[in-house]
Amino acid sequence: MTFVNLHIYVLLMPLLAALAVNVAGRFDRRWIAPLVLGALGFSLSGALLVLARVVQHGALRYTVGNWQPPYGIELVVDHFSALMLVLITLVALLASFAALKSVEQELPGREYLFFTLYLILITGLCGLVLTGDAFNLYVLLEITSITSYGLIAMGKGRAPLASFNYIIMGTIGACFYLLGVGYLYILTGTLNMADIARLLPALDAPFATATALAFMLVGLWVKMAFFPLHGWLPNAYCHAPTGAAVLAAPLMTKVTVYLMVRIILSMYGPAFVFDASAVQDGIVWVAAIAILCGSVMAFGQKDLRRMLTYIIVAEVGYMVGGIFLGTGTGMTGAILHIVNDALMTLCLFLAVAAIIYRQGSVSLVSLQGIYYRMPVTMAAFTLGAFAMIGIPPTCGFFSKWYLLLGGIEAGHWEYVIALLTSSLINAVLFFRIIELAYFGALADGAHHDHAPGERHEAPWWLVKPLVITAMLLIVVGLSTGPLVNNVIRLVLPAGF
Amino acid sequence: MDVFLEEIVGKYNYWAYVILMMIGFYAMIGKRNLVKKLLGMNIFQTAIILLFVSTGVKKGGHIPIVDKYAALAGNLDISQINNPLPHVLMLTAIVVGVSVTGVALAVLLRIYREYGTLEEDEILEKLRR
Amino acid sequence: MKALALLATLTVGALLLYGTKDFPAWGDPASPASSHLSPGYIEQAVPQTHVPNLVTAVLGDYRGYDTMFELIVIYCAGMAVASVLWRTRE
Amino acid sequence: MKRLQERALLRTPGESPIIRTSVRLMVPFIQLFGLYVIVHGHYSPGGGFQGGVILGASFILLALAYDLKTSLHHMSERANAVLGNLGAAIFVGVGLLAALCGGLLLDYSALDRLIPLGPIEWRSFGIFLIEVGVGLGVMCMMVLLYWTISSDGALDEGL
Repeated sequence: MTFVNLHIYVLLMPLLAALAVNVAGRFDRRWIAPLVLGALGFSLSGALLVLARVVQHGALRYTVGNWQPPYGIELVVDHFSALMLVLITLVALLASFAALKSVEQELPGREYLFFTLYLILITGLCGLVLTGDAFNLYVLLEITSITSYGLIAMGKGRAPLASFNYIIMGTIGACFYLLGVGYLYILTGTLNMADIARLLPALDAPFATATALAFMLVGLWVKMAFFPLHGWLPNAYCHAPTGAAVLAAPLMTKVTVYLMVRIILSMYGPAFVFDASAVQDGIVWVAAIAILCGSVMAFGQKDLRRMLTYIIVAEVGYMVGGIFLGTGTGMTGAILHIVNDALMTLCLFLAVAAIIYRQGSVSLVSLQGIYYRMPVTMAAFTLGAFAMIGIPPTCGFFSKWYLLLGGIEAGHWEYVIALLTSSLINAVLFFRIIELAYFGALADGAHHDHAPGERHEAPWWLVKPLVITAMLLIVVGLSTGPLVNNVIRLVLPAGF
Repeated sequence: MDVFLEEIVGKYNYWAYVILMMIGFYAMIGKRNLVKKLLGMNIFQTAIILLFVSTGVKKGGHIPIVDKYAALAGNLDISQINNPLPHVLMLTAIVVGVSVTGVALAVLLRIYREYGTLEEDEILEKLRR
Repeated sequence: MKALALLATLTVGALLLYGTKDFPAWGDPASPASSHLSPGYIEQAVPQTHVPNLVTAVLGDYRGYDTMFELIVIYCAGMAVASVLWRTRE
Repeated sequence: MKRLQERALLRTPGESPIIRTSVRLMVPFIQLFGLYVIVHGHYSPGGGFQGGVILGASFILLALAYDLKTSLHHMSERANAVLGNLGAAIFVGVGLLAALCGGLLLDYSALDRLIPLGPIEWRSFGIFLIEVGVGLGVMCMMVLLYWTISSDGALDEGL
């Protein structure tokens, strides 16, 4: 097996497994679990090898079909995409344990369809982080969108309506992105990102390049649910089947943020994007408002899962703001936060999945005294909550620290204040839940017949990945130094 | 004024597509009927497809299917053959459009099964109750 | 709501038209789109792939990676429609 | 009067001997044309997507003129699943095979090491192979989309 094609195998293994699941799982659902776990396990180990090779030997440019890059499609395996590849496969593997169990409960008889879409979604996400071609990016964006439309619409009750809203908003986003690519194609005649980056500085077309950038960014903002365009996200992730939410919530928005960084760094170059300081300041302001609004709206929710979706909106504000600070520290913080936030969100959503598996609801009322029923789940949930608030030594602290430093360095105090306020609101939010979960049963006498001491954990399929994720939060937090020095620093262009 | 008119005449294709796009975009965000939203989405996508295909046109050019032996001998008149790349890209975009429309129709059927209507206001009314 | 939608539509349209200011005229054979990659495809596709239909050559070979995911897109659509609509049959 | 209305409502739109006979006559030719469009994509406008849609249309036409059962009789749900997956698997498989043979992904000329046809001929033939895969996949998915949406997911009645 040659190592040149390793990332291709990482990318295509879930796809092949999806086809196999669709055929084999249709006749016997016992095939599904080994196929899903085997493919994702292979992909994770392959992705780790890819990352190790990139750290050792530097970035790799791969030409599909052995054509010269501007003619053929180019894949870029650099530090950032290798890191994202590991992140995606890791999150997907951990989430798939929970998905396998909860789908069995929620969607009996349709598991093979669910996992076909699930695995193709993972392929799409992996493809997105690898691609170096602007149009290919659009196709993959649509793959991830269509699979998630399907996954979300499989839920009960309001899910189809939420999914339809997502379809309309997602298509607007994708079409705006495609329009931006079209404008760039008319101007430069090429679709390869590196080629566009080479041709853009020499181009005498300031209006059209700016328009193209604006449309691409707005398109991606719709997809990542950046504040004024976030309307579709809470409903979609809240009504989706639990198994789908566990995968989509940690990954979709973060991969879209990755794409934005990719466009800024390797297509336009920071010099062009951060040139108009008024626009840049405006975006940081919007990000600050996004953080505050997300947190405040999370405060008003009565359902844990819905609350978490608003926290995702706030987290997107963190990352977009960090990127548009335009400083090296801010960008480092934002990239680190992509990794950390994916893990934190995964941890919280896995806990939600475990609770839903046992009691079918995560409304705040139903969480009373849950510490006594599901101690391990709630311990992991507490750790995830600490990371979300930003308490050291969990990983959430470190990326917030970088973002704060970046904000102070760039003199964007509104961003710094928003960050601190949001951390405070998060603290109140999560301590309210922890208090309810721990002391709720003692205060409420009516529940005594349903003895609070009776332990009733979710099956290990749900609990073990959760515990591993909670451990990872601390491990990643403690290894922030090597991660930043060996991987993230090398993502940023020289002199940034 | 003359400059403006010249601008329109020289690039009338872009103006036409932008107007089509605006129609589609307005239907997507302004209409309250879900099927109309879906139709607006199709108009929007078609406008983008037209925009792309128009970039491949050369005045006086013909379709990008060439004579194999002339091409092998290297005597092709490049200015007479349209650019094949936008056609390829738009084939992909058309397929994507069909797929999204299919999924959206399926989701609409589910919504209809659930609420018995496709008017957004009526659905929201039912949800509130 | 309608006014807001109209405003957004007009903004988008104005921005798009503003961007066309820098574009080459329609059908210009010297435009970047017709002069950067397209001559390469037109000249090289037949000697390199022996396919006289250039669209097929570019679709199947030069941009085969796109086409692969295009097929996956429509495959996903079929599966998504089935998963959304099929009633559970035990 | 009421009886007439009821009868009109009960009748499916295609229930007319003219339509049924002409559809029965046309379907084989439509399918042949679909195959031609797939296979002749190298030399004329056409290819996997277009041909696949035409092939799918022939089954949809059957469902329109008769009913869904007739269409399902000509292509069963199981055959649809197998062929659709096979189409996707052909494309991905050819691409991966090229990678496993020592080339890069979708580098059909690397398949020359399996069967020596010459690298350029292999590129032409590789395009043909993937077009067949695309045709199969698109045909099945179009039919599946029509079946599912027209019958609201029940796959038994409908138009």
